Amino acid sequence: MSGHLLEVTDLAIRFGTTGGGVQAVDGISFHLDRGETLAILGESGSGKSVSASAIMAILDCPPGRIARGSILFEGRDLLSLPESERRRLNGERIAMIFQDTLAHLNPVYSVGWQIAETLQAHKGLSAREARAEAVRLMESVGIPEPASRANDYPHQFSGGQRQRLMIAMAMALKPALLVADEPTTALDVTVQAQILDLLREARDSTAMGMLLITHDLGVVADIADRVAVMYQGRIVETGPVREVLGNPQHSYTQRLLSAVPGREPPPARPPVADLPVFEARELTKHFPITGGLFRRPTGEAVRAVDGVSLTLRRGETLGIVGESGSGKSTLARMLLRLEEPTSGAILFEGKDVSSLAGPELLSFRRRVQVVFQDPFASLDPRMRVAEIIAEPWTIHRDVLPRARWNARIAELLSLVGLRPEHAARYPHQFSGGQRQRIAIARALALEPEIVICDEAVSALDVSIQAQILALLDQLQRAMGLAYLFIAHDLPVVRQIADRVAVMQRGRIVEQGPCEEVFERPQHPYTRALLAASPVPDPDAQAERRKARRELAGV
Amino acid sequence: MGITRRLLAAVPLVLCGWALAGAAAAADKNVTIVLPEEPDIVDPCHASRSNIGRIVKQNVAETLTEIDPVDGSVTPRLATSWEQVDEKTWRFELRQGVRFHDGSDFDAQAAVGSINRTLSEKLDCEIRVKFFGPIELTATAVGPHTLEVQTVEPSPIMPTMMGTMTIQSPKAPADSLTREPIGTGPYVFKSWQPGQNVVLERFDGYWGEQPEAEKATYIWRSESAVRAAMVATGEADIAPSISVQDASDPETDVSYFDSETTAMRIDVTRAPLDDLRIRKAVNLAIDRSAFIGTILSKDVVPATQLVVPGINGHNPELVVWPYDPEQARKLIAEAKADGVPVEKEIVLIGRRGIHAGVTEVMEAIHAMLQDVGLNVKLQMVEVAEWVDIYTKPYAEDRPPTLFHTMHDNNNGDAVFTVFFKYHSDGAQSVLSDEKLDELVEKATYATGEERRQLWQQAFARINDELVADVPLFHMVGYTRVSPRVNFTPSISTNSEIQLQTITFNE
Amino acid sequence: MASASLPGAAGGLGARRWLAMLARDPLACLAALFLLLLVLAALLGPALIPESAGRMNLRLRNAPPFELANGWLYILGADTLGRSMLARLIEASRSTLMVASSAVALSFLIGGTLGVLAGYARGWGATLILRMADVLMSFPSLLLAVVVLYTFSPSIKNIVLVLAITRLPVYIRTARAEILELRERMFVSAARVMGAGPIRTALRHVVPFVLPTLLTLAAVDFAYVMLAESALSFLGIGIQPPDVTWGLMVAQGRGYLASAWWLAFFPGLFIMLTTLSLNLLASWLRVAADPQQRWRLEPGGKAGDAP
Amino acid sequence: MGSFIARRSLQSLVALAGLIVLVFFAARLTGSPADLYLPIDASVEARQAFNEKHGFNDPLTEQFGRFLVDLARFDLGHSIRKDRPALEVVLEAIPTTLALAAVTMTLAVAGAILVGSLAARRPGGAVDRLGSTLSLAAASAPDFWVAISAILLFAVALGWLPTSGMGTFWHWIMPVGVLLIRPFGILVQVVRGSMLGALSAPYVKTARAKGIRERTVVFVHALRNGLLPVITVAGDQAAGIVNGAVIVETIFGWPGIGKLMIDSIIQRDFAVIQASILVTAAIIFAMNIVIDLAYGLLDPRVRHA
Repeated sequence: MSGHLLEVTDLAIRFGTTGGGVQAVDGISFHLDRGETLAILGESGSGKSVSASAIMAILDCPPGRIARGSILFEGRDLLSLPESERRRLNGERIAMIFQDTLAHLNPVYSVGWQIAETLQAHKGLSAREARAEAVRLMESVGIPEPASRANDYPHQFSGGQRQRLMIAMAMALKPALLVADEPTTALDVTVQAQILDLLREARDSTAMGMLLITHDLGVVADIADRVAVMYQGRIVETGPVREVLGNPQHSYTQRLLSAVPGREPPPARPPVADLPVFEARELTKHFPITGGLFRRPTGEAVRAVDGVSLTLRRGETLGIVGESGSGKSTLARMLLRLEEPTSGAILFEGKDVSSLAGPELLSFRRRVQVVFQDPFASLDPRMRVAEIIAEPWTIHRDVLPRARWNARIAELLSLVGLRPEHAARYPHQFSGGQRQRIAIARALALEPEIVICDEAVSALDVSIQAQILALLDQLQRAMGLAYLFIAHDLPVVRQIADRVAVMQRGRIVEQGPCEEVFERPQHPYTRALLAASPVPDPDAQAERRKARRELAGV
Repeated sequence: MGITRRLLAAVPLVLCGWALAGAAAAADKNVTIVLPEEPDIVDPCHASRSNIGRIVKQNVAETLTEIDPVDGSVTPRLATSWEQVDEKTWRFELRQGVRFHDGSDFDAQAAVGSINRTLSEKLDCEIRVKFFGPIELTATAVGPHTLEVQTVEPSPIMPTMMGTMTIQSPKAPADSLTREPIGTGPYVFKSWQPGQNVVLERFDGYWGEQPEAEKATYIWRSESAVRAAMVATGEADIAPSISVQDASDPETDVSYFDSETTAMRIDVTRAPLDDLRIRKAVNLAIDRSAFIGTILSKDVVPATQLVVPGINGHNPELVVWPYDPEQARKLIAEAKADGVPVEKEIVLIGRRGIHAGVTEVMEAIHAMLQDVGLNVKLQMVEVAEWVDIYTKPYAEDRPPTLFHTMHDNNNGDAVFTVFFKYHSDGAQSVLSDEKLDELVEKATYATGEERRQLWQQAFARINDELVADVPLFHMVGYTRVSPRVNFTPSISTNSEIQLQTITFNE
Repeated sequence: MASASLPGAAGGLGARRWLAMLARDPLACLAALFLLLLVLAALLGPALIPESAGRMNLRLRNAPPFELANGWLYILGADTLGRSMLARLIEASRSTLMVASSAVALSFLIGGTLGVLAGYARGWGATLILRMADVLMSFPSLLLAVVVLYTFSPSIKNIVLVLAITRLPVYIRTARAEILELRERMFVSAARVMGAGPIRTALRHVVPFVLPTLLTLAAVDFAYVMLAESALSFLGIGIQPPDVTWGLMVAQGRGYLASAWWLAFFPGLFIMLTTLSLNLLASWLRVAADPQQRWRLEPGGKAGDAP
Repeated sequence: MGSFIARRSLQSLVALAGLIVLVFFAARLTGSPADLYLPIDASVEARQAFNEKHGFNDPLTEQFGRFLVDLARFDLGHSIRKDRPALEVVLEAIPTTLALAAVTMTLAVAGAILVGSLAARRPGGAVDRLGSTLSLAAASAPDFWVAISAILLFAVALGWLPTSGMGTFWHWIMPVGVLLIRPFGILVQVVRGSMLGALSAPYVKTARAKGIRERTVVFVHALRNGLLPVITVAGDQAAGIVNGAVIVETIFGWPGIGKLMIDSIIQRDFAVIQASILVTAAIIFAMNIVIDLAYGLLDPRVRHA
């Protein structure tokens, strides 16, 4: 058995059944050896996930269809094998882990059962043996109390634990090839680092080949040996990680690298006057746990936000960083008065927000706007862009006379980098970055003083992210906006914020000027966060990994 | 406990089907009768209800006298003879050597007890309410087998009335209805599984001739097509009251006059129906012959009055209204000229399901009346509403109404019809005609030929002079009888099915 | 990406695009055609059919179908009074469609509104509406029919009322369930941040999303209501003559199934074809309205749909 | 879980109370039972006496009070028509209907799952087209029409089955068959729809990537997820049968609750109307609670929420 573990040659995949289909993957070739990690790097829509599906024979067909090419695995062409044969390879010789673990684990079966199923299906183990093995696997991926937790269901685990379970399931039969489709996306940085460590260990202990699909340059730098950069269905550049990231040849790779936040030192920020506009004092939000016959509160509560005080000044950007569940979104919703605080006060220009009513509330609504994380969900899909942007004016009738609406819509669209003719279209006709621009245009329609950005760029590809950040910065300079910028991504915050507050379990653990917090973090949590955040440089990343281990060891 | 047992019984355990399907075809002497509806109760004191009478009357509980279905004459049953002692007193000689199913003797005492129970206020026995309502009656045993019946008012037709009075064992509960009736009839009430069936078995100690059928099973299906199908497939032997459409097999389907007569009551108190010419026009507008052999059976007979020819008092002189739309239009025009509000909307009320094809009949009548220029609105109502409109007290604000009814008198005498329908005190009467009232009162207490003539005069007055009705048809019923049994339905088949008349062909 | 300039995506071409999608599902296409013809017949039929065809003519009583001897009007035979079946069917189609569509419209409007309210209002208001739906759900429609017919007059209007009330709970529950989910959507929050009040948010951002679900439900319900109306007729508490519906025709014709099958067969067939058409169209609509399924009805896929 | 059942039972009781008030007064809007109990020739006095004796002349509120007092003693009144305790009459009819509903729904659900899943496996395929269209067509026919035609065909013309009645296995075929058609047709659509969704869910990809056999993927991984909407609709359909198998019961002569209800409504036998509605509603409410519990059983997310 000479040659590579996996060799893909001239693979092309089309979508659409009849007539004009779309070439999702357009003749890609790559190979992977045992014990090696190949990263396929690309942004959304580049065709990287589709390629992985083709290897696993789990492409949705129709509408997807493999037009040509071959996939040689251990010398055999997978595409010419019968369906049953490929099913036998799946799970036993080739395994796969996915991004959205909550959706990819069957919600109605216990995790122990799901791991054991693989063992039973391929090795014919008895239910009892398979379960014992499943528990052992769970232990090996670091799930505490595996014997009892094997009976739990996917939704009862955290995102990181679910990915561990996924890995346990994939590694059950020690496959020769592991396909990992964005395995750490949507995980917190600290968890991401742990998962990458786990994958590295698994690879090294079984000498399997790993095909890593990702959009994250930091992840590539951390774990991959070689990288293939995909763009619009083609591989535009391939080579060892150090070479490609250190000296990118293709213009797309270059663009990608330059878009990564935090590579350049943050631009100088304009000075901010000490004029507080928004103030939170000892803000607390508890969600009571109810129970019993009449759903009475049991006295216990989830403390989502627990005594947070902060101040936002005119023209300033305050960054709030924290991992999922730290309470940062609840905080945003309270500041927007979408949620009533349990205790504490929010002052807007010195007035208690919760006491606002009638015209005062309307005025507050006009001056404080929001950009949400998910540009797919925050725009009403049934409204045209013009209607979306004009909706604030139909509510606040005195802002702009109707006659000027069209002109102003065109202006706003140009301002956020879209074209005026886009006004007649619907949101689904735009890409994610474009939609976020529309959301920003809508937020700006009322000429607000404060914009709360709740993970406003988290769902976007890096190159788009960089554009939006630049746009926000430019608008702030032009219009004197104040931003409350909520994110889990530290480099992004560093790039845009004047001051930063770090949240953990509902509390602010550290707060201060950006420079100071990032360069001289005081709180151990801040330090852990910073250490876990990967950088797109394999050598620097190796250093950080070492530092992180030491930090954990202390 | 009962529930689980029935649940288990309901679950299909047996795969050896056909058992019941083919059962009736076996060469035994059992007979299965499929009726349109299940009885709610089986106490013979309610035997005048069709669904009860068809099971228990004369089979389980007999009456003192019987009405001959052919000529309406009174024949002996449990009484062997009778005589009128005076205007208000009748004496019945009872049959001797008769025993109830429970072994007790049938004698004058037992008859008195049973009569008193039926007439008791404690029970709402239909026989009392329907036939003896206003009559104050005392029954006494004047000898071991001699019964005397005394009334406050003269009672010329007491023997006829006794044809309705079922006699039950003295052991029947005095103040509640029985679910296990005990009589003297040729069949013993064996069992009643509500919803499923009633079973009667031959009574070995019967005083009369032993009937052929050993066991009778009654079941019920509300759809006529299903009843007919059950006889066709051998699942049942006799299916009374199937619709004319289902009576498709001349070999098995027998038609018979069932004493039902359809008519429309004209509300003579409301304009324009208070005008005689309009009432005549309504009668002339209807082409009765068009219905015969089309929507209705070819055997129905156009009626001239509410009772059939076999009933004492039927007037054979009356003639069927001719179909003369021209004359009808003329009469209406005359009335209009005299200021009668002929344009006023007349409501034509029919009752759903009163007989097969009633909707078509009503639609056709509606069309015929409109054809002569009357403004008629058809309204089909449900039984409770129909009864409400039919009986007193009437609503003050009622519109002029043509009210479709079906009347059943198989009790031998016109009194069971005329008083209720036409006397000013009758529960369903809209008339208050002094001359008619007088005739009715006189007839009620008259006897013999005089009685007959008085009733005939009354019918003449009602139909020719007052034109209070639109008589339609004497209806026929169809009974499907399996070839393995002989059974001849008669005018009384709507109220009783005498099992002893059934014979077998093999 | 290129998706912003996809042809046929602009709103103005919507109708043509829907028609094209319809054309790609031959069954749904037939269904739509049948319904269109039906509505036309119901609207224009009375003008085209001579009055005599609807009149009683005992000479032609129970004339069998598919014989042209009596003229084309009697192609489907004649009923027990010798009226043309074709004319009767067309006359009945008016009231049948009227009864079904008004009952559905009524339960749709009232049930939908109550459901939206129950989804929005928290506390006892919502509970009250939901418990009311429970009560209605277990209240037998037969009793309701008898109550209404007895207390009021047995008119088409009241039958509509009965049928509408029985179907209310379905709409209440469906609408509420949808609202509960929609209420948490991001663009609803966004509207609140803009200062939109609850009514505006509901009308502008929530109701448009509930509508398609409710409309699909209504299409299926239309069938249900027709069948329910015919069941009421079977039991004798439905539409009363001289009004006529298909359901009533089947109920009346059932006595003749052995002797004159066409009396019950044709109205039954029409009920069946209408419900079938509506169901086919509804299931087509479910696919056509779902962006994830829509490609099945389109020539070629869309770039945006690729994972 | 215990508190869940308790809370749902409490809500059901509230709804039952509302229902009973509604039924009590609605029934009395439909006229007097005297008109129907007594013969048509009964005099006005006889009617009066009857109403007096059975308390129908008392003010409605007084009648209602009496009813409540009796209800508190679990006495659902006396059937005037049948001269028996109303509850006894109802409990006698319930098993027939429940057995009919149970058999019908079991077959309908099982059949629909099979046909619907196969249809969803290949949307637009032969099974899909034929299965969905035929089931829909069958479900669109008025059931009494189907029932009578079936009797004429299978019992009279072919002689394969008994016309009606209960007893043997063969007696069940036509009633169950007729009753089954509509739930089956509807459920096939629901199963198909929800299985389409389930089969395109990410966890099905995972299962395939694990190398699980396709049959297991469909009937183990996807089905259990796709079953939630199915049991909701199946529950509604079952409730429909418990409440309204009138037509099948009437035509085939099965003494069930539907027939009892319609008869008592037409005869204005108030006590039986009330008792039958109360008992069926209680059964339906209980069934709804069981369905909610079944959700939890099928889907642990519901269990823990």
